[in-house]
Amino acid sequence: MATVRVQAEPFDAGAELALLLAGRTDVGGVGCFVGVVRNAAGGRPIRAMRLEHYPGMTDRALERIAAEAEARWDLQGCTVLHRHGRLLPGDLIVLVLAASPHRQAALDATGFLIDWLKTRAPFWKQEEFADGDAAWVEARQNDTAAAARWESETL
Amino acid sequence: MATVRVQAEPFDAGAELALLLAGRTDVGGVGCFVGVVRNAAGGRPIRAMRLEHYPGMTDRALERIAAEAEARWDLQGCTVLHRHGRLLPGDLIVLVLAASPHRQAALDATGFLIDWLKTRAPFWKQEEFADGDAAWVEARQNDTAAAARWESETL
Amino acid sequence: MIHVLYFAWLRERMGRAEEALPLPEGIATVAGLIGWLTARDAAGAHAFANPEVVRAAVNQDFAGPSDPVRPGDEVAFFPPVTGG
Amino acid sequence: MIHVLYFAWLRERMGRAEEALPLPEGIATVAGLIGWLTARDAAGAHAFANPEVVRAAVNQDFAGPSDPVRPGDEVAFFPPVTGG
Repeated sequence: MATVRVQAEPFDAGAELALLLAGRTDVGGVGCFVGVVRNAAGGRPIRAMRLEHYPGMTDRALERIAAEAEARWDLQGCTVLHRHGRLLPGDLIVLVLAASPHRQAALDATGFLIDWLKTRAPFWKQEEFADGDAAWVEARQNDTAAAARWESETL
Repeated sequence: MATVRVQAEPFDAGAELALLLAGRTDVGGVGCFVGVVRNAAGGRPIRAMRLEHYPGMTDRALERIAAEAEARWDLQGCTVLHRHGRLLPGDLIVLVLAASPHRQAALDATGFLIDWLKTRAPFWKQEEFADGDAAWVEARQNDTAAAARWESETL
Repeated sequence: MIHVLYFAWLRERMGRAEEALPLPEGIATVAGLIGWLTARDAAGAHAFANPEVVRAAVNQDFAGPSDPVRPGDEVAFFPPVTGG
Repeated sequence: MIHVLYFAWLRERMGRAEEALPLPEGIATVAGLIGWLTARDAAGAHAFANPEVVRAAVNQDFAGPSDPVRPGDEVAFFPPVTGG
Protein backbone atom coordinates (compact mmCIF):
# COMPACT_ATOMS: atom_id res chain seq x y z
CA MET A 1 0.00 0.00 0.00
CA ALA A 2 1.50 3.27 -1.10
CA THR A 3 1.35 6.58 0.71
CA VAL A 4 1.76 9.49 -1.66
CA ARG A 5 1.65 13.14 -0.67
CA VAL A 6 2.50 16.54 -2.13
CA GLN A 7 2.69 19.24 0.48
CA ALA A 8 4.10 22.66 1.27
CA GLU A 9 4.77 21.72 4.90
CA PRO A 10 7.96 20.01 6.09
CA PHE A 11 7.78 16.26 6.66
CA ASP A 12 9.23 14.13 9.44
CA ALA A 13 11.17 11.21 7.95
CA GLY A 14 11.28 9.29 11.25
CA ALA A 15 7.51 9.62 11.71
CA GLU A 16 6.92 8.41 8.14
CA LEU A 17 9.14 5.38 8.75
CA ALA A 18 7.23 4.59 11.95
CA LEU A 19 3.94 4.93 10.07
CA LEU A 20 5.10 2.59 7.32
CA LEU A 21 6.06 -0.05 9.89
CA ALA A 22 3.15 0.53 12.28
CA GLY A 23 1.22 -2.56 13.30
CA ARG A 24 3.24 -5.04 11.28
CA THR A 25 6.15 -7.34 12.05
CA ASP A 26 6.73 -8.96 8.66
CA VAL A 27 9.00 -6.28 7.20
CA GLY A 28 12.68 -7.19 6.86
CA GLY A 29 14.08 -3.88 5.71
CA VAL A 30 13.22 -0.38 4.59
CA GLY A 31 15.16 1.51 1.94
CA CYS A 32 14.99 5.26 2.06
CA PHE A 33 16.12 8.32 0.16
CA VAL A 34 15.85 11.92 1.31
CA GLY A 35 16.52 14.79 -1.09
CA VAL A 36 17.87 17.99 0.43
CA VAL A 37 18.11 21.56 -0.93
CA ARG A 38 21.78 22.35 -1.54
CA ASN A 39 23.25 25.77 -0.80
CA ALA A 40 24.82 26.19 -4.24
CA ALA A 41 24.39 25.25 -7.90
CA GLY A 42 27.37 25.19 -10.22
CA GLY A 43 29.38 27.01 -7.58
CA ARG A 44 26.82 29.81 -7.28
CA PRO A 45 25.29 30.31 -3.82
CA ILE A 46 21.55 29.68 -3.58
CA ARG A 47 19.25 31.56 -1.24
CA ALA A 48 16.18 29.42 -1.85
CA MET A 49 14.67 26.78 -4.11
CA ARG A 50 11.15 27.28 -5.43
CA LEU A 51 9.23 24.20 -6.42
CA GLU A 52 6.32 24.60 -8.81
CA HIS A 53 4.06 21.65 -9.56
CA TYR A 54 0.97 20.67 -11.52
CA PRO A 55 -1.47 20.10 -8.67
CA GLY A 56 -3.98 17.84 -10.37
CA MET A 57 -1.33 15.70 -11.99
CA THR A 58 1.34 15.30 -9.30
CA ASP A 59 -0.63 13.03 -7.00
CA ARG A 60 -1.62 10.83 -9.93
CA ALA A 61 1.95 10.71 -11.19
CA LEU A 62 3.32 9.78 -7.76
CA GLU A 63 0.64 7.13 -7.32
CA ARG A 64 1.57 5.59 -10.66
CA ILE A 65 5.25 5.62 -9.86
CA ALA A 66 4.55 3.93 -6.52
CA ALA A 67 2.25 1.38 -8.18
CA GLU A 68 4.97 0.60 -10.72
CA ALA A 69 7.47 -0.04 -7.91
CA GLU A 70 4.97 -2.27 -6.13
CA ALA A 71 4.42 -4.22 -9.35
CA ARG A 72 8.15 -4.73 -9.89
CA TRP A 73 9.29 -5.63 -6.38
CA ASP A 74 7.95 -7.57 -3.44
CA LEU A 75 7.05 -4.49 -1.40
CA GLN A 76 4.96 -4.31 1.76
CA GLY A 77 4.44 -0.61 1.39
CA CYS A 78 6.09 2.51 0.10
CA THR A 79 5.95 6.22 0.80
CA VAL A 80 6.60 9.07 -1.61
CA LEU A 81 6.38 12.63 -0.26
CA HIS A 82 7.33 15.71 -2.24
CA ARG A 83 7.29 19.28 -1.08
CA HIS A 84 6.38 22.31 -3.17
CA GLY A 85 6.75 26.03 -2.59
CA ARG A 86 9.79 27.95 -1.44
CA LEU A 87 12.41 25.90 0.40
CA LEU A 88 15.69 26.93 1.99
CA PRO A 89 19.11 25.26 1.81
CA GLY A 90 19.13 22.27 4.15
CA ASP A 91 15.35 21.74 3.83
CA LEU A 92 14.15 18.26 2.87
CA ILE A 93 12.45 18.23 -0.56
CA VAL A 94 11.54 14.63 -1.14
CA LEU A 95 11.23 11.41 0.84
CA VAL A 96 11.04 7.91 -0.58
CA LEU A 97 10.60 4.80 1.57
CA ALA A 98 10.21 1.19 0.42
CA ALA A 99 9.54 -1.70 2.79
CA SER A 100 10.14 -5.32 1.82
CA PRO A 101 10.87 -8.69 3.39
CA HIS A 102 14.18 -8.54 1.48
CA ARG A 103 16.80 -5.82 1.69
CA GLN A 104 17.79 -5.87 -1.97
CA ALA A 105 14.19 -5.32 -3.07
CA ALA A 106 13.85 -2.45 -0.59
CA LEU A 107 17.05 -0.81 -1.86
CA ASP A 108 16.34 -1.35 -5.55
CA ALA A 109 12.79 -0.04 -5.24
CA THR A 110 14.10 3.04 -3.43
CA GLY A 111 16.50 3.81 -6.27
CA PHE A 112 13.79 3.21 -8.84
CA LEU A 113 11.28 5.46 -7.07
CA ILE A 114 13.62 8.43 -6.88
CA ASP A 115 14.92 7.97 -10.44
CA TRP A 116 11.43 7.73 -11.89
CA LEU A 117 10.10 10.56 -9.82
CA LYS A 118 12.82 12.81 -11.20
CA THR A 119 11.69 12.24 -14.77
CA ARG A 120 7.95 11.53 -14.40
CA ALA A 121 6.52 13.74 -11.68
CA PRO A 122 5.46 17.23 -12.81
CA PHE A 123 7.66 19.40 -10.58
CA TRP A 124 9.89 22.25 -11.69
CA LYS A 125 12.67 23.73 -9.63
CA GLN A 126 13.68 27.35 -9.75
CA GLU A 127 16.85 28.43 -8.00
CA GLU A 128 16.85 31.78 -6.27
CA PHE A 129 20.44 33.01 -6.11
CA ALA A 130 21.97 35.08 -3.34
CA ASP A 131 21.94 38.17 -5.58
CA GLY A 132 18.17 37.87 -6.15
CA ASP A 133 18.47 36.36 -9.63
CA ALA A 134 16.33 33.30 -10.32
CA ALA A 135 16.77 30.52 -12.88
CA TRP A 136 14.77 27.45 -13.80
CA VAL A 137 16.77 24.28 -13.27
CA GLU A 138 17.35 22.42 -16.52
CA ALA A 139 16.63 18.72 -16.72
CA ARG A 140 19.84 16.76 -16.47
CA GLN A 141 20.88 14.14 -19.00
CA ASN A 142 22.02 12.13 -15.99
CA ASP A 143 18.51 11.92 -14.63
CA THR A 144 17.10 10.75 -17.93
CA ALA A 145 19.83 8.14 -18.18
CA ALA A 146 19.23 7.00 -14.59
CA ALA A 147 15.51 6.59 -15.27
CA ALA A 148 16.18 4.84 -18.60
CA ARG A 149 18.12 2.10 -16.79
CA TRP A 150 14.82 0.99 -15.32
CA GLU A 151 13.03 1.09 -18.66
CA SER A 152 15.33 -1.42 -20.28
CA GLU A 153 14.55 -3.73 -17.36
CA THR A 154 10.81 -3.64 -18.01
CA LEU A 155 9.10 -6.86 -19.15
CA MET B 1 32.84 11.89 9.15
CA ALA B 2 31.37 8.61 10.20
CA THR B 3 29.19 7.93 13.23
CA VAL B 4 29.39 4.31 14.30
CA ARG B 5 27.61 2.82 17.29
CA VAL B 6 26.75 -0.58 18.72
CA GLN B 7 24.08 -0.43 21.36
CA ALA B 8 21.42 -2.44 23.17
CA GLU B 9 19.00 0.52 23.23
CA PRO B 10 16.62 1.34 20.39
CA PHE B 11 17.68 4.09 18.00
CA ASP B 12 15.65 6.89 16.44
CA ALA B 13 16.20 6.95 12.67
CA GLY B 14 14.72 10.44 12.27
CA ALA B 15 16.97 11.87 14.98
CA GLU B 16 20.03 10.24 13.39
CA LEU B 17 19.12 11.77 10.03
CA ALA B 18 18.72 15.19 11.65
CA LEU B 19 22.10 14.76 13.36
CA LEU B 20 23.80 13.82 10.10
CA LEU B 21 22.41 16.95 8.42
CA ALA B 22 22.75 19.30 11.40
CA GLY B 23 24.52 22.57 10.71
CA ARG B 24 25.23 21.96 7.03
CA THR B 25 23.47 22.93 3.81
CA ASP B 26 25.73 21.30 1.22
CA VAL B 27 24.14 17.83 1.28
CA GLY B 28 22.08 16.89 -1.79
CA GLY B 29 20.69 13.56 -0.65
CA VAL B 30 20.80 10.93 2.04
CA GLY B 31 20.45 7.23 1.35
CA CYS B 32 19.23 5.07 4.17
CA PHE B 33 18.58 1.46 5.06
CA VAL B 34 16.82 0.19 8.15
CA GLY B 35 16.86 -3.51 9.02
CA VAL B 36 13.87 -4.84 10.95
CA VAL B 37 13.32 -8.06 12.93
CA ARG B 38 10.87 -10.25 11.02
CA ASN B 39 8.21 -12.29 12.76
CA ALA B 40 9.09 -15.54 11.01
CA ALA B 41 11.97 -17.44 9.45
CA GLY B 42 11.35 -20.08 6.80
CA GLY B 43 7.67 -19.98 7.69
CA ARG B 44 8.32 -20.61 11.40
CA PRO B 45 7.09 -17.90 13.78
CA ILE B 46 9.78 -16.09 15.75
CA ARG B 47 9.28 -14.78 19.26
CA ALA B 48 12.56 -12.87 19.47
CA MET B 49 15.92 -12.37 17.80
CA ARG B 50 19.05 -12.43 19.95
CA LEU B 51 22.08 -10.62 18.64
CA GLU B 52 25.48 -11.60 19.99
CA HIS B 53 28.54 -9.57 19.05
CA TYR B 54 32.27 -9.33 19.67
CA PRO B 55 32.40 -6.11 21.68
CA GLY B 56 36.00 -5.09 21.10
CA MET B 57 35.89 -5.82 17.41
CA THR B 58 32.46 -4.57 16.30
CA ASP B 59 33.21 -0.85 16.65
CA ARG B 60 36.46 -1.28 14.77
CA ALA B 61 34.78 -3.32 12.06
CA LEU B 62 32.00 -0.76 11.61
CA GLU B 63 34.52 2.09 11.53
CA ARG B 64 36.47 0.32 8.81
CA ILE B 65 33.39 -0.37 6.78
CA ALA B 66 32.37 3.29 7.07
CA ALA B 67 35.89 4.44 6.15
CA GLU B 68 35.84 2.18 3.10
CA ALA B 69 32.53 3.73 1.95
CA GLU B 70 33.95 7.22 2.49
CA ALA B 71 37.01 6.29 0.43
CA ARG B 72 34.90 4.95 -2.43
CA TRP B 73 32.22 7.63 -2.67
CA ASP B 74 31.99 11.38 -2.31
CA LEU B 75 30.28 11.26 1.09
CA GLN B 76 29.72 14.10 3.50
CA GLY B 77 29.06 11.76 6.36
CA CYS B 78 27.64 8.36 7.16
CA THR B 79 26.05 6.65 10.11
CA VAL B 80 26.12 2.96 10.99
CA LEU B 81 24.20 1.84 14.08
CA HIS B 82 23.72 -1.77 15.08
CA ARG B 83 21.81 -3.13 18.04
CA HIS B 84 22.70 -6.17 20.09
CA GLY B 85 20.81 -8.14 22.72
CA ARG B 86 17.29 -9.52 22.54
CA LEU B 87 15.01 -7.83 20.01
CA LEU B 88 11.36 -8.44 19.20
CA PRO B 89 9.65 -8.71 15.80
CA GLY B 90 9.21 -5.21 14.39
CA ASP B 91 12.24 -3.84 16.28
CA LEU B 92 14.86 -2.01 14.24
CA ILE B 93 18.23 -3.86 14.21
CA VAL B 94 20.45 -1.77 12.02
CA LEU B 95 20.53 1.72 10.54
CA VAL B 96 22.75 2.91 7.70
CA LEU B 97 22.79 6.51 6.44
CA ALA B 98 25.01 8.01 3.74
CA ALA B 99 24.97 11.71 2.83
CA SER B 100 26.39 13.02 -0.43
CA PRO B 101 26.04 15.95 -2.80
CA HIS B 102 24.85 13.36 -5.37
CA ARG B 103 21.96 10.96 -4.98
CA GLN B 104 23.57 8.04 -6.79
CA ALA B 105 26.61 8.15 -4.50
CA ALA B 106 24.32 8.28 -1.47
CA LEU B 107 22.29 5.29 -2.69
CA ASP B 108 25.29 3.21 -3.78
CA ALA B 109 27.15 3.84 -0.52
CA THR B 110 24.03 2.80 1.41
CA GLY B 111 23.86 -0.52 -0.43
CA PHE B 112 27.58 -1.06 0.03
CA LEU B 113 27.46 -0.32 3.77
CA ILE B 114 24.69 -2.79 4.48
CA ASP B 115 26.15 -5.50 2.22
CA TRP B 116 29.61 -5.22 3.77
CA LEU B 117 28.27 -5.00 7.28
CA LYS B 118 26.44 -8.28 6.74
CA THR B 119 29.65 -10.11 5.91
CA ARG B 120 32.27 -8.15 7.86
CA ALA B 121 30.84 -7.06 11.18
CA PRO B 122 31.07 -9.64 13.97
CA PHE B 123 27.41 -10.12 14.87
CA TRP B 124 25.55 -13.41 15.15
CA LYS B 125 21.81 -13.77 15.12
CA GLN B 126 19.94 -16.41 17.05
CA GLU B 127 16.26 -16.90 16.40
CA GLU B 128 14.04 -17.71 19.34
CA PHE B 129 11.00 -19.56 18.02
CA ALA B 130 7.50 -19.35 19.41
CA ASP B 131 7.86 -22.84 20.92
CA GLY B 132 10.96 -21.81 22.90
CA ASP B 133 13.44 -23.46 20.53
CA ALA B 134 16.42 -21.35 19.46
CA ALA B 135 18.63 -21.64 16.39
CA TRP B 136 21.66 -19.73 15.15
CA VAL B 137 21.01 -18.09 11.82
CA GLU B 138 23.24 -19.47 9.09
CA ALA B 139 25.16 -17.10 6.84
CA ARG B 140 23.42 -16.81 3.50
CA GLN B 141 25.17 -17.39 0.19
CA ASN B 142 23.20 -14.39 -1.01
CA ASP B 143 24.89 -12.10 1.47
CA THR B 144 28.33 -13.27 0.49
CA ALA B 145 27.46 -12.76 -3.17
CA ALA B 146 26.04 -9.30 -2.48
CA ALA B 147 29.21 -8.29 -0.67
CA ALA B 148 31.42 -9.83 -3.36
CA ARG B 149 29.89 -7.50 -5.97
CA TRP B 150 31.65 -4.66 -4.22
CA GLU B 151 34.96 -6.53 -4.07
CA SER B 152 35.23 -6.90 -7.81
CA GLU B 153 34.83 -3.15 -8.03
CA THR B 154 37.82 -2.47 -5.79
CA LEU B 155 40.88 -0.81 -7.34
CA MET C 1 -13.62 24.48 -25.21
CA ILE C 2 -10.28 23.20 -24.01
CA HIS C 3 -8.48 24.17 -20.82
CA VAL C 4 -4.80 24.97 -21.38
CA LEU C 5 -2.25 25.19 -18.55
CA TYR C 6 1.33 26.48 -18.61
CA PHE C 7 4.06 25.79 -16.07
CA ALA C 8 7.52 27.11 -15.15
CA TRP C 9 9.15 29.19 -17.90
CA LEU C 10 6.36 28.37 -20.33
CA ARG C 11 3.98 30.07 -17.91
CA GLU C 12 6.32 33.05 -17.67
CA ARG C 13 6.71 33.36 -21.44
CA MET C 14 2.98 32.97 -22.08
CA GLY C 15 2.28 35.58 -19.42
CA ARG C 16 -0.46 33.38 -17.94
CA ALA C 17 -0.90 30.17 -15.99
CA GLU C 18 -3.98 29.00 -17.83
CA GLU C 19 -6.64 29.85 -20.34
CA ALA C 20 -9.87 28.41 -21.70
CA LEU C 21 -10.32 28.51 -25.45
CA PRO C 22 -12.44 26.89 -28.12
CA LEU C 23 -10.55 24.03 -29.78
CA PRO C 24 -9.27 25.87 -32.87
CA GLU C 25 -10.69 24.84 -36.24
CA GLY C 26 -8.74 21.96 -37.75
CA ILE C 27 -6.63 21.30 -34.63
CA ALA C 28 -6.79 17.70 -33.37
CA THR C 29 -3.38 16.92 -31.85
CA VAL C 30 -0.87 18.26 -29.33
CA ALA C 31 1.48 19.23 -32.16
CA GLY C 32 -1.37 20.99 -33.92
CA LEU C 33 -2.18 22.99 -30.81
CA ILE C 34 1.48 23.94 -30.34
CA GLY C 35 1.59 25.18 -33.93
CA TRP C 36 -1.57 27.20 -33.42
CA LEU C 37 -0.31 28.78 -30.15
CA THR C 38 3.05 29.56 -31.76
CA ALA C 39 1.31 31.40 -34.58
CA ARG C 40 -1.21 33.16 -32.35
CA ASP C 41 0.97 35.89 -30.86
CA ALA C 42 4.50 36.92 -29.83
CA ALA C 43 4.17 35.27 -26.40
CA GLY C 44 3.29 31.95 -28.00
CA ALA C 45 6.07 32.28 -30.54
CA HIS C 46 8.54 32.90 -27.69
CA ALA C 47 7.21 30.14 -25.42
CA PHE C 48 7.21 27.47 -28.14
CA ALA C 49 10.30 28.68 -30.02
CA ASN C 50 12.18 25.56 -29.03
CA PRO C 51 9.61 22.75 -29.20
CA GLU C 52 12.07 19.99 -28.28
CA VAL C 53 12.23 21.34 -24.72
CA VAL C 54 8.46 21.52 -24.39
CA ARG C 55 6.58 18.62 -22.80
CA ALA C 56 2.82 18.16 -22.75
CA ALA C 57 0.10 16.38 -20.82
CA VAL C 58 -3.47 15.74 -21.91
CA ASN C 59 -5.94 15.19 -19.08
CA GLN C 60 -3.01 14.91 -16.68
CA ASP C 61 -1.18 12.16 -18.54
CA PHE C 62 2.06 12.81 -20.40
CA ALA C 63 1.30 13.14 -24.11
CA GLY C 64 3.34 13.13 -27.30
CA PRO C 65 3.02 15.45 -30.34
CA SER C 66 0.65 13.16 -32.20
CA ASP C 67 -1.65 12.50 -29.25
CA PRO C 68 -5.23 13.74 -29.82
CA VAL C 69 -6.75 16.86 -28.30
CA ARG C 70 -10.52 16.91 -28.10
CA PRO C 71 -13.08 19.43 -26.83
CA GLY C 72 -13.24 19.26 -23.02
CA ASP C 73 -9.63 18.21 -22.64
CA GLU C 74 -7.18 19.71 -20.17
CA VAL C 75 -3.91 20.29 -22.02
CA ALA C 76 -0.74 21.32 -20.15
CA PHE C 77 2.59 22.56 -21.51
CA PHE C 78 5.78 22.64 -19.47
CA PRO C 79 9.56 22.12 -19.63
CA PRO C 80 11.10 18.71 -18.82
CA VAL C 81 10.39 18.01 -15.16
CA THR C 82 13.07 18.67 -12.52
CA GLY C 83 11.62 17.44 -9.23
CA GLY C 84 13.12 15.01 -6.76
CA MET D 1 49.73 -16.51 27.18
CA ILE D 2 47.06 -16.01 24.56
CA HIS D 3 43.49 -14.92 25.10
CA VAL D 4 40.98 -17.06 23.19
CA LEU D 5 37.35 -16.03 22.66
CA TYR D 6 34.43 -18.07 21.32
CA PHE D 7 31.17 -16.74 19.93
CA ALA D 8 27.72 -18.05 18.99
CA TRP D 9 27.56 -21.84 18.59
CA LEU D 10 31.32 -22.14 18.99
CA ARG D 11 30.91 -20.64 22.46
CA GLU D 12 28.10 -23.09 23.20
CA ARG D 13 30.07 -26.11 21.99
CA MET D 14 33.22 -25.07 23.82
CA GLY D 15 31.16 -24.53 26.96
CA ARG D 16 32.95 -21.23 27.60
CA ALA D 17 33.09 -17.70 26.18
CA GLU D 18 36.83 -17.27 26.70
CA GLU D 19 39.98 -18.68 28.17
CA ALA D 20 43.58 -17.70 28.72
CA LEU D 21 46.19 -20.29 27.90
CA PRO D 22 49.91 -20.49 27.23
CA LEU D 23 50.59 -20.57 23.49
CA PRO D 24 51.01 -24.34 23.02
CA GLU D 25 54.46 -25.63 22.11
CA GLY D 26 54.99 -25.60 18.34
CA ILE D 27 51.77 -23.70 17.55
CA ALA D 28 52.33 -20.54 15.50
CA THR D 29 49.27 -20.11 13.27
CA VAL D 30 45.47 -19.96 13.45
CA ALA D 31 45.25 -23.38 11.77
CA GLY D 32 47.75 -24.77 14.26
CA LEU D 33 45.71 -23.49 17.18
CA ILE D 34 42.51 -24.94 15.70
CA GLY D 35 44.23 -28.31 15.40
CA TRP D 36 45.44 -28.12 18.98
CA LEU D 37 41.99 -27.17 20.34
CA THR D 38 40.36 -29.94 18.28
CA ALA D 39 42.71 -32.49 19.80
CA ARG D 40 42.50 -31.13 23.35
CA ASP D 41 39.10 -32.45 24.37
CA ALA D 42 35.63 -33.51 23.23
CA ALA D 43 34.29 -29.95 23.35
CA GLY D 44 37.04 -28.78 21.03
CA ALA D 45 36.53 -31.73 18.71
CA HIS D 46 32.82 -30.90 18.52
CA ALA D 47 33.29 -27.12 18.10
CA PHE D 48 35.87 -27.45 15.32
CA ALA D 49 34.46 -30.60 13.68
CA ASN D 50 33.61 -28.59 10.57
CA PRO D 51 36.49 -26.14 10.13
CA GLU D 52 35.13 -24.59 6.91
CA VAL D 53 32.33 -22.95 8.90
CA VAL D 54 34.73 -21.55 11.50
CA ARG D 55 36.04 -18.02 11.13
CA ALA D 56 38.82 -16.44 13.16
CA ALA D 57 40.14 -13.05 14.19
CA VAL D 58 43.54 -12.23 15.64
CA ASN D 59 43.71 -9.06 17.68
CA GLN D 60 40.24 -8.14 16.40
CA ASP D 61 41.06 -8.40 12.71
CA PHE D 62 39.71 -11.20 10.56
CA ALA D 63 42.43 -13.81 10.08
CA GLY D 64 42.98 -16.78 7.77
CA PRO D 65 44.31 -20.25 8.68
CA SER D 66 47.92 -19.39 7.93
CA ASP D 67 47.94 -16.11 9.86
CA PRO D 68 50.39 -16.07 12.78
CA VAL D 69 49.42 -16.40 16.44
CA ARG D 70 51.95 -15.01 18.94
CA PRO D 71 52.09 -14.80 22.74
CA GLY D 72 49.89 -11.92 23.91
CA ASP D 73 47.48 -12.20 21.01
CA GLU D 74 43.71 -12.17 21.33
CA VAL D 75 42.35 -14.94 19.11
CA ALA D 76 38.62 -15.32 18.46
CA PHE D 77 36.70 -18.16 16.82
CA PHE D 78 33.16 -17.83 15.54
CA PRO D 79 30.78 -18.88 12.75
CA PRO D 80 30.35 -16.74 9.63
CA VAL D 81 28.80 -13.46 10.72
CA THR D 82 25.07 -12.88 10.36
CA GLY D 83 24.46 -9.29 11.42
CA GLY D 84 22.70 -6.55 9.52
